[in-house]
Formats: sequence, structure tokens, C-alpha cells
Amino acid sequence: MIYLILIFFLLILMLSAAVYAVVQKDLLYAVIATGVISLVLTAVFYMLQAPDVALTEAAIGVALTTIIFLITIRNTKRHEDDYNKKDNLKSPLK
Amino acid sequence: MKKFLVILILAVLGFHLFEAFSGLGLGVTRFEKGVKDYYLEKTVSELHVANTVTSIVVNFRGFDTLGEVTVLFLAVSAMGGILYKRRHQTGDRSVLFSSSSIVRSGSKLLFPAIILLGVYVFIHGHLSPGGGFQGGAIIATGFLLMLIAYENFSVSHNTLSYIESFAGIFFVGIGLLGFMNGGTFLQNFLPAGVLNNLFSGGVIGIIYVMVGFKVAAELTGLIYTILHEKD
Amino acid sequence: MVGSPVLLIAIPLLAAFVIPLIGMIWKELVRIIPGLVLAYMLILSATLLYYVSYNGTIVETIAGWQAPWGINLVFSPLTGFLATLMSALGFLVWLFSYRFKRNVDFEPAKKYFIFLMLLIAGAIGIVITGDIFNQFVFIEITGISAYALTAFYTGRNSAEASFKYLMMGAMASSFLLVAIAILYSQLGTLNMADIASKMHTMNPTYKIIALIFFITGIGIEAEIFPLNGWAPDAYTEAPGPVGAAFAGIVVKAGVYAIIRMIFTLFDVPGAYDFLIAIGLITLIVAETSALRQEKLKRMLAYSSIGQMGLVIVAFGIGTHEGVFAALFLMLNHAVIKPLLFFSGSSLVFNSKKKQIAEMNGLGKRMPLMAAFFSLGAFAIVGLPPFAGFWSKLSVLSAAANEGLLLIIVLILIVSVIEIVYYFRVVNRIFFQEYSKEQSVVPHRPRINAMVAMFVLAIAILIIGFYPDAVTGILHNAAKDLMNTDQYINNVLQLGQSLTR
Amino acid sequence: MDDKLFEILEYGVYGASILLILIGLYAVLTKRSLIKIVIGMSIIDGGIHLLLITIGYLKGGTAPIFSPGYEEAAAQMVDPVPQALVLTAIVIGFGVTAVALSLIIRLYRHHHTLEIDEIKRLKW
Repeated sequence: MIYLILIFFLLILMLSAAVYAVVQKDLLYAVIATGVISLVLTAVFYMLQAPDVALTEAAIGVALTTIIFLITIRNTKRHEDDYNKKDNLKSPLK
Repeated sequence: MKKFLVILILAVLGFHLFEAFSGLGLGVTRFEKGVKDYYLEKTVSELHVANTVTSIVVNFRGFDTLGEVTVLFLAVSAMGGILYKRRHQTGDRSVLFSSSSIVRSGSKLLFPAIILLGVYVFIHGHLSPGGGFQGGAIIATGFLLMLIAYENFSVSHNTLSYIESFAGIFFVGIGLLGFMNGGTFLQNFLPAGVLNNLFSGGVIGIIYVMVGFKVAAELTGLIYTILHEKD
Repeated sequence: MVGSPVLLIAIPLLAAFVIPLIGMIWKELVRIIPGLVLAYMLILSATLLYYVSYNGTIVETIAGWQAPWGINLVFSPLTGFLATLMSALGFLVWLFSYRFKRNVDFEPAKKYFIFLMLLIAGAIGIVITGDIFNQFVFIEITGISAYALTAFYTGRNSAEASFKYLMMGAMASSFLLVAIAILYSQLGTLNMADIASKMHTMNPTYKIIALIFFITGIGIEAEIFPLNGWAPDAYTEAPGPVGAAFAGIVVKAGVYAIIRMIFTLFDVPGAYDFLIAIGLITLIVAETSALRQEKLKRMLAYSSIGQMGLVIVAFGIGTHEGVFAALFLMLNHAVIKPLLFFSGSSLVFNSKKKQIAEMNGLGKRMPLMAAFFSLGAFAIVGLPPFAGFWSKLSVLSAAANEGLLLIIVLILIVSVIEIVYYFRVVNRIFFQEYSKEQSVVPHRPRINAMVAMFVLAIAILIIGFYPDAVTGILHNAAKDLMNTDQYINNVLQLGQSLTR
Repeated sequence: MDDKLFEILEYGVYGASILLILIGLYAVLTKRSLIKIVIGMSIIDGGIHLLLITIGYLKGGTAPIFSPGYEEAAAQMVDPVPQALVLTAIVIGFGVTAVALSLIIRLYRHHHTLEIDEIKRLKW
């Protein structure tokens, strides 16, 4: 019972993270949201009795993918468009 | 306008996909004697590998895994070519964060533990969840941590490519050995051992360790390549 | 037996892992080993094809697990024919580009031959594997090598072309995975023969959904009309020999995958008509686009897409003659288009813009290259004594036997378009005056490139004057594709096991 | 109560994975930023992986790993095949993503922008 409700909660969290990742103009937050999707997927895989896949997703999806996205953003630019130039200066990545 | 069109197309697509999957039922046994049952039976009775996913990945569908490590190898090589610059400035690396001393000493402390965990995961790939991919990826995260924390931490590119090549050669070589011993490619030619022992499963454990080395070297090389990129 | 089909995949992969090590000892080996491997693959596949045409299909199991459970490789007259064709072309592409960027310190050049070798190994894998997920893995191997080769030059356009190709390729692989998920959830198996034997139990609606996902996924490799946006850019921006490899090898693998799906796996009514429809649309759109192109390689790329459309139309006729004609077209295209790419890229080698307008009067400056190019042009439009004539004739006669008049008319119209744009180039080469303003300086290809072109030219002439040299193999292959039951039997019951 | 929830879950999990695929496709088809397109790609991948794992799930099943003394437990195990496929697909997807991102870095080097409209020189 509590297990099923937890899965529901996770799925809803995952979908909202996905929507957030798509609509967010700030690419840094979008990438973090993508990482959240992977993190939730890890939990869901574990609950669906796939520990091998959960381990892989945790190492590759959550850590490595997020990091290479971050490096790319660091080397290119942070915003989807050039409207918020001011914000760009405050970037913790710079 | 374009967005509406896209949403319309996606709605149609989603409807049909949902139609194809909703009739399936969740968590029901779909096939009386499917491929699954055969694998579950043979992994205990013939291969003596406790983790069925490992026996599928390395043995039943080992060819896929060979292709997969090749894909990673290709990805690393391709990135090296794509990010190549004529005037080669080495030495300066883009720094993700200017890390504090807490991060530094923390990484130093964690690094051996992460490597150990990775090695444990791929050595016990045939007994417990995990294996070459997972262990390799975990080791790569350890190196990633060090690369982020220490600006002058560097991995020898040659060493990585040695490890990668040797692991790859071993993988294909073991496959060819099985082939030459009168069997087929990737066939198990070592004694299978006892289920749930460390030395069980014949070549499966060896191949998965090789995959672990290879994946670790490839993923570390991949991150190293992209991290070295600076405008 | 000299070997087994698995070596066609295992040896190139082994070589790919060995080359980085050996390259540290002597750099030249990085160039030589891929050539040796490709030559070995050519010899092996040709011998196996010879063996197969007398003794029946070889089914090779991997790791000792029989067909529905393990992965298996099927080396039949059809797949063997394609594998031989691909390794032969691969060897010629290697030969042509052997001295490519040899004396320049150019980092990607060291990896060029590894990518080329794995591109060909991946394409052969797509053809000979008997498992859909394994096919997906090989499609990814081919894809990543192709992206890397497209981004070979460090210019801006090549990266863009490569990114476009990668985007479409990634979409394709996602769609393929969805299709695999549908099939696995419905049938519980991944083996092609097993799927084919169980397909009748599947709900027709799901079947069509899965087929659409499959065709969208593979259609990107096969350059079907709405999905071929990547092709002209990739062909234009990639080095010349790579364009030849794409046209001759990668596309063939994609077409094979579609054909295997429709002929063997899915028994969907109307699939053949669907093939004819998409083939005709691809043909017409591509050929009319080719007419408007100003860059030589871009024109060749559209022409190649058009030829693939014609191949798909011929397969869609669905009879033995149709399949035979389609295979004949594939063979001819694989022989002629590389020659056009090789000689064309030599003709515009020294020009900045690679445009057709710059080719005025090159016939006198580079007579041999111009002769090769015109030979290829004559052959591909289907002038009588050359190779292309026979294949086009067999398509027309196959369509006539089925009473498909519309197809005949359209193919004839398209042939006229083809003649117009190829002869426009030939006309410029031979009958226009060379002007000083043109930047093109004659370029003399090296001996290895000349040999590669000579081989292709001789092949065109042989097929043209003596088509019976190949029709036997093609008839065998066509028979093999049409006979679904035999395929299922061969794979699932190991009708003829491997004797070593 | 539990059964009813489980029934809803059936539609929930399939629906969520398909929605994830659609959200990703939407991003790929409409977004103008190259990085957003690659993010969309990885969202699609996640959806497909969840879909495959869901197909293999068995109600009340255990992970397909034999522990000592439970060698007869095969009947209650979830399907290991989709798990193996997803394992392969995750690694392949990561490789493709990495290549895509390095191409983006190179495009940015030449164009100093990530907008697809400004980069698009070649005709479609």
C-alpha cells in the first residue's frame, strides 16, 4: 500500500521534473532537473526489482551524464537565449 | 503554430503507444514457456551464475556487450577527433568549480573507497547486483571526483588507452578461445564451478572483469577529453 | 570451411582494439592493418558465399546457445551477397584513401581508418545478424562511426552536418527501441526467425504500430524520403571516400533491414504497396532536388537517395523478378556510385566551393578522371552497354509483368531527369572551355586511388557486357529472401549446422 | 484496496513512461537550443528504459538473482531480459549523448551561439 503510493509519488515527481527541464530557460536548472529524472528512475527501477539497472542508472545517468552536461554548459553558455545577460554573471559555474 | 502541430502529432503517437501497451497488464506472466524461463533455468543448471542479468549480458547475449563496449570505444575516439584543435594547447583545463579545501580533503578520503567499491562491484558481478558496467562507471565517478577537486590531477592518456586496448583484446581473445576449443564464439570453456562461489561461472566472471576495466578506462577517458576542452 | 561468419565481426573489433597499441610502435601500421583486415573480410565472405551457394545457409550460434535463446548470425545467399559486396567496397574505399592526410600532423587522421573499418563491420553486422536487438547495437556502431567520419574536417559545416545526422540517428535508435519493446512485450522473443514464426498470433493493430516504429527508425539509415534530411549534408561535408562508403555500404544495410522486416518478420497486408509508395515519393523528390543542386557531391547525394527510392520500389513489386531487379540495382549502385564519388572528388579536389560550375573543360586537363566520371554517369542513368541498363531493364520488366504501368511511366520520366543533370556535368567537363578564373588546378590522384577506380570501372564494364556473371548469385539471393519458411527453419532448427 | 491501486498503477507506469517519451520528443522537435535538444534526447531514453523495465515486471516478483538456498525461486522472478537490454541501452545512450555534446562544444567554438536557427547554414 505505502509502496504503491510511493511509486505514484515518484512518477509524478519524475514527470514534473521532465516538464520543468523542458520549459526552464536556464540550462543549468534544466540539466539538474534531468539529473532528478535519472535519480527518480533509479528508485523506480529498484522498486521494480531491477537492481542491476538501478546501479547503472545511478552511476551513468545521475552522475556522469549530469557532469558532462555541466561541463558543456560551462564551455558554452548557460541560457537558452540571450535575454538574461545579467544573470549570466552570477553563475556559480563561472 | 508549429507547437500545436507538434502537440497534435505527439498526441496521436502517444495514443497509439498507450494502446499498444495498456492491454498488456502489469506484472502478469505473459508467456507460458518464454525465453525468460529458459534463461532462469540454464543460469543455475549450466552456467552456475547467480545473477541472471549477468549471465544474459555476458553469455547469452554476449555479442551485444561486445558491440556495446565498441560503441563506447568509438564514442571516446570520436570525441577526441571532434574536439581536436590545430593549435594544441594542453595543460589548461576548464575548472568546474574552484573547490574548497573541504572538497579536496573529502575527495582524497573518498577516492580509494569509491575505487574499492567499483572493483568490488565488478568482481562480484556474477553473484550480486552489479558488474562490469556498473563497477566501471563507479570507478569513473571516482576519477571524476578527483578531476574536479584537484586542478592538476591528471590521468595519463596512454595508460588509459593501454588498459582499454588490453581489456578489449582479452574480451575478443576469450571469445575466440572458446571458438577455437571446438565451440562457438564466447563459449564457456572453463569449469563452471559451484553456484554462489566467487570462482564460478567459468569465463563469465573473467569477461565481466575485463568489461569493468574497459568501461572504467573509457568513461574516464571520455570525461577527461571533454574536461580538457577550453575555449 | 575456412572460417565462420562470426569472424567477420570479431576480427575487425579485435583489430580496432589492437591498432591504438600498435600505432605507438609504428605509425604506418595504423593505416595498413585496417586494409589487411578488410582484405581478409573480403576473402572470408567471398569463400563463405561460394560455400553457401552450394551447401545452403550457415547459421552460426554465439556462446553455444541455440537460436531463440542466444544470438545467431545467418549467412545465407542474400546476406552473404551483401556482406561480400560491402567488404569489397570497404577494401576499395580503404585503397582509395590510403594516403589520405598522410603527411600532415592531423590528429583525427589517425582514427580515420578505425572508424572506416568499424563502419563496414557494423554494416555487415546489421546484415548478418539474426536478432533484432543485436541489429540495434550494430546500427549504433555504424551510426557513431558515421558521425565521427562526417565531422572529420575541422570546419564548421562538417560539425553541423554531423550534429544533424546524430540527431536523426538518435531519434531513429529511440524509435527502434520502442519497436523492440512492443515486439518483446507481445511475443516474448528477440530472435528474428522466432518473431516471424509467432507473428500471426499478434494483434494486427499492434503489428502495424510496431512496423511503423521500425520503418521510421531504420528509414533514417536507408534515406527514405521524409527522413533523409541528413544525407545531402553528410555526403557533402564528409571526405569524398566517406561519401562513397555511405552510398555504397551504410545505405545498403539500412535498406536490407527494412526489407527483412517487411518480407520476413511482418506479414502486414498492404506493406508492399506502402513500400512502392514511399519508394516512388523518395525517387521523385530526390531526383528533382538533384536537378537544382550546384555542388557536385550534393548532386551525387540526391542521386543516391533517388536510386535507393528506386530499389525500394523494385522490392515493393514483391515478386521474384522485382526482388531480383532490386538486388541488381543495389549491386550496380554499389559499384557505380563509389566510382562517381572517387572521380568526382578528384575532379573538384582543388576547388574551394566544389561546385559543378567550376568543372568547365576539365576533360582536357584530367582526361582519365573525366573518363571515369562519364563512364559512371552513363552507367547510372542506364545507357545500353553499361551496367545500369540491365538493372533498370529488369525493374521495368518486373513492373510490366505485374501490370504496374504507373511505375513504368514514372521511372522513365525520372530517368530523363537523371540524364539531364548528369549530362549537364559531362557537358561542362568536355564541351566547355577552361577559363583562367576557375580556381581548379588539375589534381593527379595517387596510384592507389587510380587502382581503386580502375577496379570499379572494370566491374562496370564486365557487368555491362556480360551480366550473366552476376545474375546467378542475384537469383539465388532473391530466392532466399522470398522463402520465409526456409529462413525460419534454418534458424530455429539449425537445418544445416556448422561443420568445421 | 491494494488491488485497485495496483490496477491504477498499471496505467500509471505505462502512462508515465509514454508521457516521458512524448515530453522528450516535444523538446527535440520544438526547442531551439542545442543543449535543450540533447536534454530532450536523454529524457526520451529514460522513458524507453522505464517502459522496458515495466514490461518485464512481475507482480510480487523478486530480482532475478539466486541467493543460496533459494535455487528454486525462478517462478517468482521478474523477467531479466529487458533488464539486460536496458543495461546495454543506457551505456549506448550515454556514448551518443557524449558525442552530441562534444559536437555542440565544437559548434559553439565556431558560431558562439547555441541557437539552431543561427547555426543552420546548410539547407534541410
